[in-house]
Amino acid sequence: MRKEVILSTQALRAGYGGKPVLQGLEIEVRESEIVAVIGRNGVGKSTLMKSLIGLVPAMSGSIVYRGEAVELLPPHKRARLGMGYVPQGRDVFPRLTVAENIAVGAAIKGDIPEEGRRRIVEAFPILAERWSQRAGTMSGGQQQQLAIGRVLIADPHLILLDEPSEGIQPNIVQDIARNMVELNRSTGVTIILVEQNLDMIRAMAQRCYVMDKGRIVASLDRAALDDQAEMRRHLAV
Amino acid sequence: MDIATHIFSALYQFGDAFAFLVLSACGLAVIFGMMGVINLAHGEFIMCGAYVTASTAHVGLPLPLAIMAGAIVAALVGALVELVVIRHLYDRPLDTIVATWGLSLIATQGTLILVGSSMAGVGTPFGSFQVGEYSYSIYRLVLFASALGVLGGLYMLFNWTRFGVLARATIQVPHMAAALGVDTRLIYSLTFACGAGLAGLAGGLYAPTMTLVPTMGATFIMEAFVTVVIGGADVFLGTAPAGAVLAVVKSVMTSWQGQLFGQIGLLVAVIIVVRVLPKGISGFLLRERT
Amino acid sequence: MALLELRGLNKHFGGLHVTNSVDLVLEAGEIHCLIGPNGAGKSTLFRLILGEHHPGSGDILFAGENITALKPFARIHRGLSVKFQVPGVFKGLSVRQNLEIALQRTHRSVELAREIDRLLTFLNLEAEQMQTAGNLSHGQKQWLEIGMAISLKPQLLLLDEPTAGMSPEETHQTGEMVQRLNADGMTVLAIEHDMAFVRQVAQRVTVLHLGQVFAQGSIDEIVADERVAAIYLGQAHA
Amino acid sequence: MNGLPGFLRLLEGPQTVGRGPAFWIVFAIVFAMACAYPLFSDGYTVGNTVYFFVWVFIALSLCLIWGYGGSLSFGQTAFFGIAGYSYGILTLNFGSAYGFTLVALVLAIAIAALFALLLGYFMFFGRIAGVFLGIVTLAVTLMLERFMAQTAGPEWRIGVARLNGFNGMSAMPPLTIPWPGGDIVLFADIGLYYAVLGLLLLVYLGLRILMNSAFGNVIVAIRENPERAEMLGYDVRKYQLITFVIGAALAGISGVLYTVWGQYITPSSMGMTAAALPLIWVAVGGRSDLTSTLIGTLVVLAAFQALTIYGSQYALVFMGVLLVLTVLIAPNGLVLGVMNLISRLATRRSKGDV
Amino acid sequence: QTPIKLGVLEDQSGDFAVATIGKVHAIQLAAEEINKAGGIDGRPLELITYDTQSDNTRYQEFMRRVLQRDKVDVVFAGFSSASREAYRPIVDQFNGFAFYNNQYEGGVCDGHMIVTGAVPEQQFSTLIPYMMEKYGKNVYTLAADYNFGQISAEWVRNIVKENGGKMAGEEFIPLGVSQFSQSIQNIQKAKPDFVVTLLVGTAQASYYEQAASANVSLPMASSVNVGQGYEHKRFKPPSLKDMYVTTNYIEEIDTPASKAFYAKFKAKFPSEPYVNQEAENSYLAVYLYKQMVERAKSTKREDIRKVIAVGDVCMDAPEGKVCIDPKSQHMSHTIYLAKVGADHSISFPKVWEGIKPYWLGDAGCDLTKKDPMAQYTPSNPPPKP
Ligand SMILES: Nc1ncnc2c1ncn2[C@@H]1O[C@H](COP(=O)(O)OP(=O)(O)OP(=O)(O)O)[C@@H](O)[C@H]1O
Ligand SMILES: Nc1ncnc2c1ncn2[C@@H]1O[C@H](COP(=O)(O)OP(=O)(O)OP(=O)(O)O)[C@@H](O)[C@H]1O
Ligand SMILES: NC(N)=O
Ligand SMILES: [Mg+2]
Ligand SMILES: [Mg+2]
Repeated sequence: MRKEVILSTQALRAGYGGKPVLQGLEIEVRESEIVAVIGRNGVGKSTLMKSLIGLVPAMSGSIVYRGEAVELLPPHKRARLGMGYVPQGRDVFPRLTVAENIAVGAAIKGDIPEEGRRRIVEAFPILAERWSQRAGTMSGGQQQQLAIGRVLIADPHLILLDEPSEGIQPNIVQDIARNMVELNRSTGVTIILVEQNLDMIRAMAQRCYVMDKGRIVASLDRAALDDQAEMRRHLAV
Repeated sequence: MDIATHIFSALYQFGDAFAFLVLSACGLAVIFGMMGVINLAHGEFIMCGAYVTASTAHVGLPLPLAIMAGAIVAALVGALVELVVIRHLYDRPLDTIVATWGLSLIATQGTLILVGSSMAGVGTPFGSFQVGEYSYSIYRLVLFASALGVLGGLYMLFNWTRFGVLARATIQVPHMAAALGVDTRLIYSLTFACGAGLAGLAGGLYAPTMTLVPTMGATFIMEAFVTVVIGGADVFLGTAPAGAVLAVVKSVMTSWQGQLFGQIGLLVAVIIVVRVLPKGISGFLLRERT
Repeated sequence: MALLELRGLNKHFGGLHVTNSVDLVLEAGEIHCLIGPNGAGKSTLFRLILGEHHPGSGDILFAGENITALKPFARIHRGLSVKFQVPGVFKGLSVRQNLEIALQRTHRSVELAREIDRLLTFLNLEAEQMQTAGNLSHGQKQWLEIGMAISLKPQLLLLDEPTAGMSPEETHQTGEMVQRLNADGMTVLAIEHDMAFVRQVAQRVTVLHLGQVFAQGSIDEIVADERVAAIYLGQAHA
Repeated sequence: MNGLPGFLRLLEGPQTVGRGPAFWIVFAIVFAMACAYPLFSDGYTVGNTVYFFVWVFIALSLCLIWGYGGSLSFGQTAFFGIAGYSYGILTLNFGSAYGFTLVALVLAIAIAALFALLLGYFMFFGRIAGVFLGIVTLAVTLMLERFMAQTAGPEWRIGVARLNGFNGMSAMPPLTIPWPGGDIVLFADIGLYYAVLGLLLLVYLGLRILMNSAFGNVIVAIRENPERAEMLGYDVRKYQLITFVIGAALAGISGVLYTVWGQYITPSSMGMTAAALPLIWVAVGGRSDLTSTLIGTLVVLAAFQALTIYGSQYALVFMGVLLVLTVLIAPNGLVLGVMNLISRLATRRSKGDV
Repeated sequence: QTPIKLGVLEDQSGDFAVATIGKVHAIQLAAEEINKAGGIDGRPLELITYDTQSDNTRYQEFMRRVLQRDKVDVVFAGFSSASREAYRPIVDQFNGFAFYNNQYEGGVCDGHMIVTGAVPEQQFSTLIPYMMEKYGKNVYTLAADYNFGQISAEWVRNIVKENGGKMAGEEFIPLGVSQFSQSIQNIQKAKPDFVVTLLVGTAQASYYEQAASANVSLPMASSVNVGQGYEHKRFKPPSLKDMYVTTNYIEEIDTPASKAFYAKFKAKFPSEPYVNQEAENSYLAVYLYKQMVERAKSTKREDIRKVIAVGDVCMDAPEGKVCIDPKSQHMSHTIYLAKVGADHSISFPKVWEGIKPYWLGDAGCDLTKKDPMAQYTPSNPPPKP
């Protein structure tokens, strides 16, 4: 049974200062999928993620999320529709404590739900340990864990993960991958994952888009993901 | 003269200076500390509050309500200013210096043209009381109490409420706050309106005790800036101790050598504190806390 | 001969003991990798070496000289250079200008332009040379930052997660670059979480844990160490 | 490559807008016009133009410190005032014979620079930066104003020069150039005009060269990321301090010229309004470019004066509206915005032609 | 007929506007009357007005403009002493002719200037002895901390001493200060018989309200307040109760000439909040100028000064008869002692007629002989010849 399409883009063009980075990009993601996006540095992967959440406005084309065109909505409205975004480079609120960072993540829910809190600190024990440390003074990897936890607290329907493994110690990368897959199984959350870490992609993704120069140039299935040589070839382009 | 009279008079002067510093600074501190905007029209929001208070009092509104009216109108004007001007400048906070300077010119001279060169005062309520051989204005105690109230309220608002956390998040990394579902525009509006409203409240509270002229805001400006500098970036931690330190300096210096020394004492305090604690008192406190 | 020697370095933040009597000796000419869990104190150790933080106690010796009290810029003059974990490029300036600023202290204007061109090619940023550095993609910023660090031709190059955000291919290229620099006589100390990179370049590995040196040895020894697997590597590498 | 062309090449560079023959042709024409213009104008207009020119130096100083260096300084007016008062004190005491006014000019600027050295050492070596630097310098400036304003009493005198409190010092001699056939006195008309114009040209070109040199690179690098700059081996605080001192000297030039122009200096030249105005000029023109700052300052001064003359009581309202609109419409500054537009149009044109 | 050009540089905005907008209106009123009646010697009077925005720099800009560009015959300029000192060198340099129509601390000995405002010997040598006699010899001075306040305070100090009193205290308040709790306490501590308030600017006027609310009910004496900033109209009674002011004019003066002037003024400017001392000084100055030009048959300063030197330039102003003193080019005035009642009504317990601005002349300033273009003070008098 094919699940419903949860997110799709049509001829999406988006970029900075009038210059499009995404050049008519098209993707389609179905309910409960974990889809990876790969590509060399600077091809526009992060730009894609930003335009999906609304931080980079679409110049033309459309983004349809759960049957609704959202390309004109501001980011906070998209978040309220159930999109969650973990940016590349963490972007934690440096002068807020860990607890407050998570509270902002829970903004659309009101208070931090106890159940969610438990789930997060189970996945990332360091967060509980540093519950009232200011986020800006945490180590790089700790901040990355916070950034992920901060999004999970809102029980998003769709998670946009931009290089979540960056700067995280290997065993926690494995944990994160395992946690996300488990979350996907138990709640059916959909995940779009931009990654360079092939182990992580293999551990998580069900299929994969390859990007180059603002376009999707290939779409790989699960089998191709397991083919080391094929993957390396795509990333080297 | 007995010692109790001395102590009371010192405390009274301290409280009086503290109230003026804190009430002058709060609105500025919220807007500067929270939004990174240097609001050179701060004095004009104070003037707005004072004018609204005086004119509503003239038409018969009881003074406490008139003061509230002053604060509310200033907040509304603040929200409008945010919508029309400030909103477009968040990514370049230093330009707000120019914009708010422009607004201050418009407000001062616009008021002069529309309302005239001065406005009749409303008179200070409550009368006076006597301690030892000195008599004091009761209303000044009200000002002191208001300053404490405002500080407490602010601290609770920004540290204990959801709005406070969201506001601080928005100011630090706006795009990320938006991506997490925070309506950042609303937050900005509310924060700016809050700062403007506090300025209006200061104006309203001081309206009965002061000359009401379009340029009256200028007399609050220096105290406001000095308090904010000494307080440092975290306004909720900083403003109260800054107000206290400066009030001690100001009241001691003034009673010792007169007003000029009171003023110079403030400025010297700035230099010293900034030299010793470059991040202000709140920076110092926060460093100790981690 | 030891190029860098850390003796009993201690650093606290409030009650948190971030480095705890760290002793570390770096031989001239080696590529040394520093690994360890998030928050182990690796980046902090770099900041101590560079003088951005001051140790509560302990000494830092570079080429035999005690540099513990030197200002950061003076340490750079002695022959240190760094690529930070979070790229600190000059965001408002063009890529080219970024490199110019890095190079101009040590190069005459005549060679300057040629040297910049060489670096741009090397970093694969020729097409972006007039771009504002703040507008680069994350990976491109990493490259630029690395370029600025190596352009100083330091005796000791400190790299804090140089390959974060790079594809395996690029990570490999970075590894080759490090090896080439090393072959030219540069000593390298790199923090990395990417084991492929560590395996590629490291001649010696130190594991930092809870602010202390936890293990030291060749990459094979480290990977074989079960204690390291438990705290850091996990099953995949064990 | 030999020395001089290499040096002149620095007149252009990434740090300054305006490049290529087109720019320099326009520049030469404008300068020629500026030279010829007093011949076709009356004494008032010339004197008034000198008055505008006088302020350009302090604007350029702020452009240097704030626009290029990234340190917001409300303190330029303090250096302005110090230099102005120093000139007054020196010349009132030692007169204007034997070209002493020129010596006093240099000394006054040096005194301002020295003060900046002290203050700057204090601030930069205390690691004060950004907006806080702005507020600290503002505090220092206001303190100087308050102090000078209360020196009304007869006990406040240096030599024969009374400081004279809020009313200010006056009656200091104008600049005088010793000349065989009798000294040339530069009153605020043609004489002073050419002197100031020449100085302006020198300072403008000098700053262009400075900003496009290695030094300028470091200054903007520090603005962008001081930590990175330090890690490239630059002693950040030293560079900041040098910039601050150069800026103070420039502000000092304005201060002396202002004093010379009106034979008057007052504490309110260090007040809140006086401290904010240079910021306004620089921001309106475009703070990150020398040429924009120069043009912007002249434009804003002329516009404000015209408004005051013709706008009667509405002048301040218009000024306010103008400032707000400028900031909203031209984010990089009015002049810089226009110049960028022109250069964009020009490149598009030339591309279209081929 | 070519018009006679009169430049007007007054603050129509900024901190001093409260007290000075009326000056501009008074000049307009006088000019209109004169023009209706045929002008000066048949020539119409043309006003060239600039708003100096309470900013000394603007005075410099515009003084040059009126003298060089507009080539006015005479300028009426300035409220604060600081603004006067800002423009005076320019007037001197361009050999201009300026009227300073404002009460001030005295001492300007400058042939390019005519001063129509009152000076300390007129305001203090009347006021202080009266107060000492009525209330006692222990005096406290609260003065604005600049030349005006300092020099005025010096006058008060000298006069108190001459009359056998003593200073209970003296405090100088920086301009712009608006909070007075500590000063109020200092005054209570010093227990003076009355307080001399020489407070300038709108911020400092807050003193009265604050003192009243702390129940300081000491009598007050002033040369500036009420007469300039009409504080008794702006503040709620009884904060200015028992304030005594010596002034040469305020709108409450109950003489036919004053009432006629006030009526004319209100007819032309119905919304004028108050017709103050400086408005009257400005008004009479226009007529005075007319008289001098007509007598000199010239608008040249040298010719007019010859007329002044004769020593009989006098006129009937709204306040009464005024004359120019040839030595100092200052005015003699009728000085009214205004007393503010509990309900802020004004009464006039005493009037002194024809008080001369004698000090400068006695001290050695004689503009008919020598023009030093300087300002002197009691502690810095003219050099003895
Ligand atoms: N704020 C910006 N303004 C202008 N151009 C930008 C901006 N951010 C990115 N770019 C440009 O857009 C292109 C795509 O950038 P993007 O960050 O999407 O790349 P990416 O695929 O995520 O790369 P990486 O793997 O390095 O993170 C790059 O060429 C970059 O220079
Ligand atoms: N200024 C500070 N104040 C308080 N704690 C700090 C500060 N800086 C760092 N820390 C703490 O010190 C510890 C070490 O941080 P450091 O950045 O050195 O870790 P790291 O080993 O580089 O980790 P990562 O691999 O995640 O980058 C962390 O727990 C961090 O939270
Ligand atoms: N002349 C005055 N009041 O300054
Ligand atoms: Mg990216
Ligand atoms: Mg790290």
